[in-house]
Amino acid sequence: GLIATPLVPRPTWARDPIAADPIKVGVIIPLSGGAGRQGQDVSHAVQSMATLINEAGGVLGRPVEILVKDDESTPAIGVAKANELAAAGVAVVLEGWNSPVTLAMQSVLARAGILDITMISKADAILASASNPLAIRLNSANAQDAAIIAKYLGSLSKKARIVFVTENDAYGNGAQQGIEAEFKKAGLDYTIAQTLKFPFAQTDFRVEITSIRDARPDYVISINANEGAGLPAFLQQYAQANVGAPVICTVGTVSPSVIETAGKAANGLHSADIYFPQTEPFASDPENKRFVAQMQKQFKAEPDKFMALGAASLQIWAKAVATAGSLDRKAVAGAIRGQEIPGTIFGTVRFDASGQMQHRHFVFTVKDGKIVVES
Amino acid sequence: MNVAQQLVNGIVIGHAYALVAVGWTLLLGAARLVNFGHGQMYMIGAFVAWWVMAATGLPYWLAVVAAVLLGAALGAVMQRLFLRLTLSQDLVNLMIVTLGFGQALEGAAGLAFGPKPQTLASPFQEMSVHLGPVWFTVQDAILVGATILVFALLYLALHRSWLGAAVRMVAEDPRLTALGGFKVSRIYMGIFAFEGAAVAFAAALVAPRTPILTSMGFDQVVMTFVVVVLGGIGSVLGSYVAGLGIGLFTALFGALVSPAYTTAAVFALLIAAMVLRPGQLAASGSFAR
Amino acid sequence: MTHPLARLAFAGVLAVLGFLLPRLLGGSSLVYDTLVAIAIFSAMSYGLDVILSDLGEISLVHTAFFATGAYAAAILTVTYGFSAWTALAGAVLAALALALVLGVITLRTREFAFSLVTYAAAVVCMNVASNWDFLGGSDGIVGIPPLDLSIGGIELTAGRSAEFWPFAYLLLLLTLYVVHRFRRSRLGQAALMVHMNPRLATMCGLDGNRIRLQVFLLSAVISAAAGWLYAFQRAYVGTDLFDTYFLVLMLTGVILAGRRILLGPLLGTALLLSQKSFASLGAYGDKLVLGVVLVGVLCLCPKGLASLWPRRRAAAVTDAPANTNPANTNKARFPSPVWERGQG
Amino acid sequence: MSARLEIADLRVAYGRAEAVAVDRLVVEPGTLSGIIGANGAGKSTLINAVANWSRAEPRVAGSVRLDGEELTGLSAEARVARGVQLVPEGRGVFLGLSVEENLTAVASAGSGRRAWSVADVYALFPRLRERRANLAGSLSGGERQMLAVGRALRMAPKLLLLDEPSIGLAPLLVSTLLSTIRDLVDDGLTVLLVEQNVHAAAEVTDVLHLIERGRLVAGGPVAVMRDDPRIVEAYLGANHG
Amino acid sequence: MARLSSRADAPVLEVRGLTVRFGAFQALADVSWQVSAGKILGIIGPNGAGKSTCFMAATNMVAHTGTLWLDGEDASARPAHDLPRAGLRRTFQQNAFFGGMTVLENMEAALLDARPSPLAEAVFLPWREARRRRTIAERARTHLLAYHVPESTHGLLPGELSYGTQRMLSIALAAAPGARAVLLDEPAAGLGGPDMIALRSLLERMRDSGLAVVLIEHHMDLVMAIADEVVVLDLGRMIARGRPAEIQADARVREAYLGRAA
Ligand SMILES: Nc1ncnc2c1ncn2[C@@H]1O[C@H](COP(=O)(O)OP(=O)(O)OP(=O)(O)O)[C@@H](O)[C@H]1O
Ligand SMILES: Nc1ncnc2c1ncn2[C@@H]1O[C@H](COP(=O)(O)OP(=O)(O)OP(=O)(O)O)[C@@H](O)[C@H]1O
Ligand SMILES: [Mg+2]
Ligand SMILES: [Mg+2]
Repeated sequence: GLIATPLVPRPTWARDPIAADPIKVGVIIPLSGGAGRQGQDVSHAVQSMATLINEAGGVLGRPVEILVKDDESTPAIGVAKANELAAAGVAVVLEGWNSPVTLAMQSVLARAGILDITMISKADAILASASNPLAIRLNSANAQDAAIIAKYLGSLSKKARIVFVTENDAYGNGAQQGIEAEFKKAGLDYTIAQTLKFPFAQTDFRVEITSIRDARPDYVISINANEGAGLPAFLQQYAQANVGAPVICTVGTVSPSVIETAGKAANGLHSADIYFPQTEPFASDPENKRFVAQMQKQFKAEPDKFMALGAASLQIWAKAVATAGSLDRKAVAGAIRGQEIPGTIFGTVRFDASGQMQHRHFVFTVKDGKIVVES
Repeated sequence: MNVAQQLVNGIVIGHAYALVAVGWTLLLGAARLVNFGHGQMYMIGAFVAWWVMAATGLPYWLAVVAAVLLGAALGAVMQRLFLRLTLSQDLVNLMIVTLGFGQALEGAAGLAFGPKPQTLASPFQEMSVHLGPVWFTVQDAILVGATILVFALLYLALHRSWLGAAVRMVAEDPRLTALGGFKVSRIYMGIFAFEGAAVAFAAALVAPRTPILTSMGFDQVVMTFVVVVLGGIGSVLGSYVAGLGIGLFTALFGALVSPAYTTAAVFALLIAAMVLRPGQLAASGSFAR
Repeated sequence: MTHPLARLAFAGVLAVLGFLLPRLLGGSSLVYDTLVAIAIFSAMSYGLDVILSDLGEISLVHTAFFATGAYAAAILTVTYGFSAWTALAGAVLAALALALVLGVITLRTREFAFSLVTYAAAVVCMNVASNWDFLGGSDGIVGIPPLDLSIGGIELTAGRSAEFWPFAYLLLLLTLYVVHRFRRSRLGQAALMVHMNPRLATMCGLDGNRIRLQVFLLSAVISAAAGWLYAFQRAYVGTDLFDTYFLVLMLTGVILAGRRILLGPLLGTALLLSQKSFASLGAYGDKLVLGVVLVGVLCLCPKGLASLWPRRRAAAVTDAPANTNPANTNKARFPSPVWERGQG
Repeated sequence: MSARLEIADLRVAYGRAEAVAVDRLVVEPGTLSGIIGANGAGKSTLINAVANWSRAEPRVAGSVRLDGEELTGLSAEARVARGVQLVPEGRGVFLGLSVEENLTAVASAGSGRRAWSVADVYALFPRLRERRANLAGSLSGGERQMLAVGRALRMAPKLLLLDEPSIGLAPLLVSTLLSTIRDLVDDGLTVLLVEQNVHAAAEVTDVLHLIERGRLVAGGPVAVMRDDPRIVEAYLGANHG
Repeated sequence: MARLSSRADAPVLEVRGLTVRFGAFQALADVSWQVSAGKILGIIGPNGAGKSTCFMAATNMVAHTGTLWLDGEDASARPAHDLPRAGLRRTFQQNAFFGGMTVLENMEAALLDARPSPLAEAVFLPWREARRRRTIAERARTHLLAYHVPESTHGLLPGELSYGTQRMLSIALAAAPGARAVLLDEPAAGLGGPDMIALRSLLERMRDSGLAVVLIEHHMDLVMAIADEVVVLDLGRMIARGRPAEIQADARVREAYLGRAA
């Protein structure tokens, strides 16, 4: 009996393809769980950008329709959602908050012949994977990030005791290695007083903070991408323990939501990032201004870096389609990888041959709960 | 290494583990129920306290009371739902039903509170005490005091009154207990409500330290699991000692080796303990002994 | 339908219909994707089913066997360039080795102590996987090639879901067959005996520990085979394979329809995954529904949904040993005295 | 004055199978009534139904009155509080509690009834005093049986239901136990006793009921029943062999 | 009545110097007995005398000292699960079954000489497995009927049986074909009237079919009627041993155990 039971209704997408006039764009990102809040923000940003694109006449004369799916930060679900979107006939999938989810979806999308643009996930393997020879990623890579941290520290002092507080996974360990390599390259004579590794999900850092106090560092480098809980918790507990040494957070980990959750404990930290809506060169950029205004209008929100990456990925894809003159995966990827694309909310952007977008980093500090860009 | 400070850390962490575990310990000992929904109940406790403060502006301590009351109510709901399975001691199904209960709680909390991280703001979390080389927050001190109090009260209740024997009787044979003139469902009701109230109380005291998320359930209480088992299943005193021990282990292992592997080390320790004395751990409730 | 040949014919027809199912459902790629996932994940669940239904224990370490199969496939094909067949052999051997070690350690305990210690084992396994570079660390292993099982001149390859279907379906059928035969074999009978009354089983000449270990090994192999195919289907393995997601899926699949029903886990898994694919209410809604369904099913009909069907026969296996029998209840409740554990 | 126990139209079924159908059974205060019958006749089912207690989940219909008060609908513990005390077949003690704890851990008896003290129980079964600190789980079969009866007496029953209390007891103890029960009855306790050992039962009971396939087929003063051919042939005869 | 066990027919089962301690408590001290094929040995004694413990020790299910001889071979070191294969089977004082299996399945499970196919055969030679299964079911059925477990109960779970039928079932399980020595722990407990008669004839049949039977019982009529030899335990020690008539006449036994009932 079971197999004969028609559990599955006739799917709606099996309708006549002629009716599908809009171009479907898939977005896969966590909408629930620890990263759910940021994921929702990103999906809003993509939608704002779709509105802007459609108002300007769409892509190849057709409107863009956004289909958002929740990967629940779980690769297996991400894969299922990628399959759903493939079946729905999307032209491109914009995805990725967690690297494992991106890595799992890549091959499925590639086999289905669908262009796959990674918005945020950072793992190096994403661009190196044989599963997806046409990989494209917008968020900055660890290597790019390391240089700016080293440069910034170098500008502060040439000799210092450093403590690393590093999440113990591929991202964290890779980032620390990168930073240490940059120190060497820049000839900085730093003592790594201690490296404290912790599991990603950790939220109680009193043991680490005690060790930090003991080590009497001049600077503490935090490599903690757990924006939802871990990083704000660390900042709060660190502030409370009165350790004193300034905290430098790795690039892109301090989103406005972290500052909001950490409250006044975030004051005084240093970090760097690639996008600030109200700072030059973005503040006066007409594309960015349109985007910020649209976000304000549609979602009453000020975009952060993640949202900008989400919106930009749609925008860049749209421009590449226009350049390529078709939706063909290879052609569109060819119009992005190794190319320069002007007129995005990041200004004119350049992709290297591996599909990685190049960024300019800005160092900032937090004062009174506000981001103050330093350089 | 600042030994004194790490010991203080260990003591605080350990008491948090013990307090989070106490309800589960009793539940496991008395109803032989492994509550996989414990983490989600912790999460609900924290969120209820937060919501009371955020929505009504009541002070922290009233929010704690509210969380405890709701926790007890949640426990009571569990008892109603699980009564039949508990009476027939269908242990496999019981374990899985708690898993489902936890999922339902997490789903409901997600729908109600959304994915945004929140902060349960206790005024005592802001107050620090610096004593020579060591420091801790007033919240920490309250946590330790409250834990000792809860354990002492439970210990007395189980050892100095008929409750202890009643709990061991339902643990062994709920049906036969009825012939001793006890209303079994009421004893269960007390145990489940205690579990709910205790974990909510623990959440309200422990959660101010970190941001809270509706998805945090299992991560936050994973160590509790070890405490409950290592303490000797169902043993109140045992779980206090185990909690404290694991807390100290966490602090010292974190300071001397690496916090990254603390969880794995503790679980490996657990496996070793179970392999070395499986009979002990499988033992039925050792209340009053 | 008592004649064995008639039953065989019925099973055959069912098998053929099952194979044609995706086409009957429209043959779209989403249907194929969902059905492939159902086939693989229910094969995985059967590994746990054997432990849960026949041995009466809840193993929480079964994700590790699933992961072992997948990791073995990934490492052997990506790192060492072996064929998929070799990878299958490797997956089975690796799972056997792991199950042997874990079994010797964990099977000394029973009931919830067993569940707790297997959970601990799963945590340790996951930690090892995410910290060991050989296993790809926390990023996992990418670039698993498409499945290629060609023998000699016969080309057997699969990349996309529709191509995977025959393989996944065959794996499922094989699993079903093995589980079915297992339940009729000496080992299957012994497993039930050891589960229901260890002391009496000893007096029927069974070495409880050995039987439990053998069943554990069998179940590990089943889950590992599913993991092996999953690795090729997803082309990526990572530490998420140890996640509670798979664990909950397995447990729910097994429990939902009822224990010791051959098609139970398949039905349960199919129900769950179809809901997720075709009637999802969002992550939170799905969790709520799953939880409510689990609680509802187990509290209202503890023997699973299938118990709502007219009863097949008296021997529906419950876990609680028939409680009218005091001797049996003792066994379920008490620290086993020395003599219950035997002396070997 | 009403009877201590009055059963009317009692029907008990497991699933679809009816195990007991008793139209009327009366137990007068201060008497010792015995129920005898073959294996599977429904003796246990019947007296369990009086206490509304079972390990299985039988369906029970009909009326059970204690001193004229209708008990139908009351839970087992409510009946215990009113003085109906059952010592179930097989096992009536908590193996995980010590002997002494088994005796002390009972809810306080209803008002107006004299409960046995622990010392009274020890006086009745000296063997238990010797093993007072042991877990009941380590007792021999017979010792457990003594403990179960002692435990029941601690609850000050008005009506004591004993399901084969002599199972597993040594002959000496069987006669001790039965004569003790007789003494208790002479002191005013009312007892309904299920007993396979018809020989022994006939020595102490006032009234005997014979149950066959769930129905009471004969009943009356023990002197009369002793000569009932159905009983002589099937029960008393056997023990002479 | 049969002869006393003579030196001529070698004992099937023999225990020498069984001693068991539970912590400081000596439950059994230096107990020896033996039983030959076609004989019934009765073990009697007050409650807590150590009779059941004696069975536990004789089946290597509890730590003990002393030796166990099966068919003249030293079996003391063999693990408990090895003994049934050598023909030593037992029942438990409290009924023990495979609670979730039907009565028939219980019996099938207890058949040691006819067991289901090994896994490999079940997988690769399913038809042979099916044939075997039919044979096993048939044998189980016949065996149950021979032990007074009526056909109507074969499809029930053991928990659904009345106590008396449960006892018969547990005897049937222990006396499955292949058994040479059967240890019965109070088989008559809870039996009465016609069932007692049935049990007695059953025991006699077991004896006549060549089984060596060891019987723990409190029903003196039964023991005295059918035992060839009786061992009396008290406080863990063997206080008497002999033919039923001798035992009944023994003053110490009367005092310790039989009381006026004798
Ligand atoms: N849990 C149960 N489920 C189904 N049937 C049952 C159950 N318990 C008892 N029965 C049936 O009810 C009938 C009466 O059983 P009961 O135990 O009352 O007999 P009894 O007279 O006490 O016998 P015994 O002297 O052997 O204890 C029997 O036919 C038995 O098979
Ligand atoms: N596991 C144990 N730990 C401690 N004492 C035990 C244990 N098992 C049995 N005993 C004690 O050993 C003694 C002998 O027990 P055993 O069960 O052999 O008695 P028995 O002769 O079979 O009595 P009965 O006729 O009442 O069944 C008893 O006093 C009992 O309390
Ligand atoms: Mg009965
Ligand atoms: Mg005994």
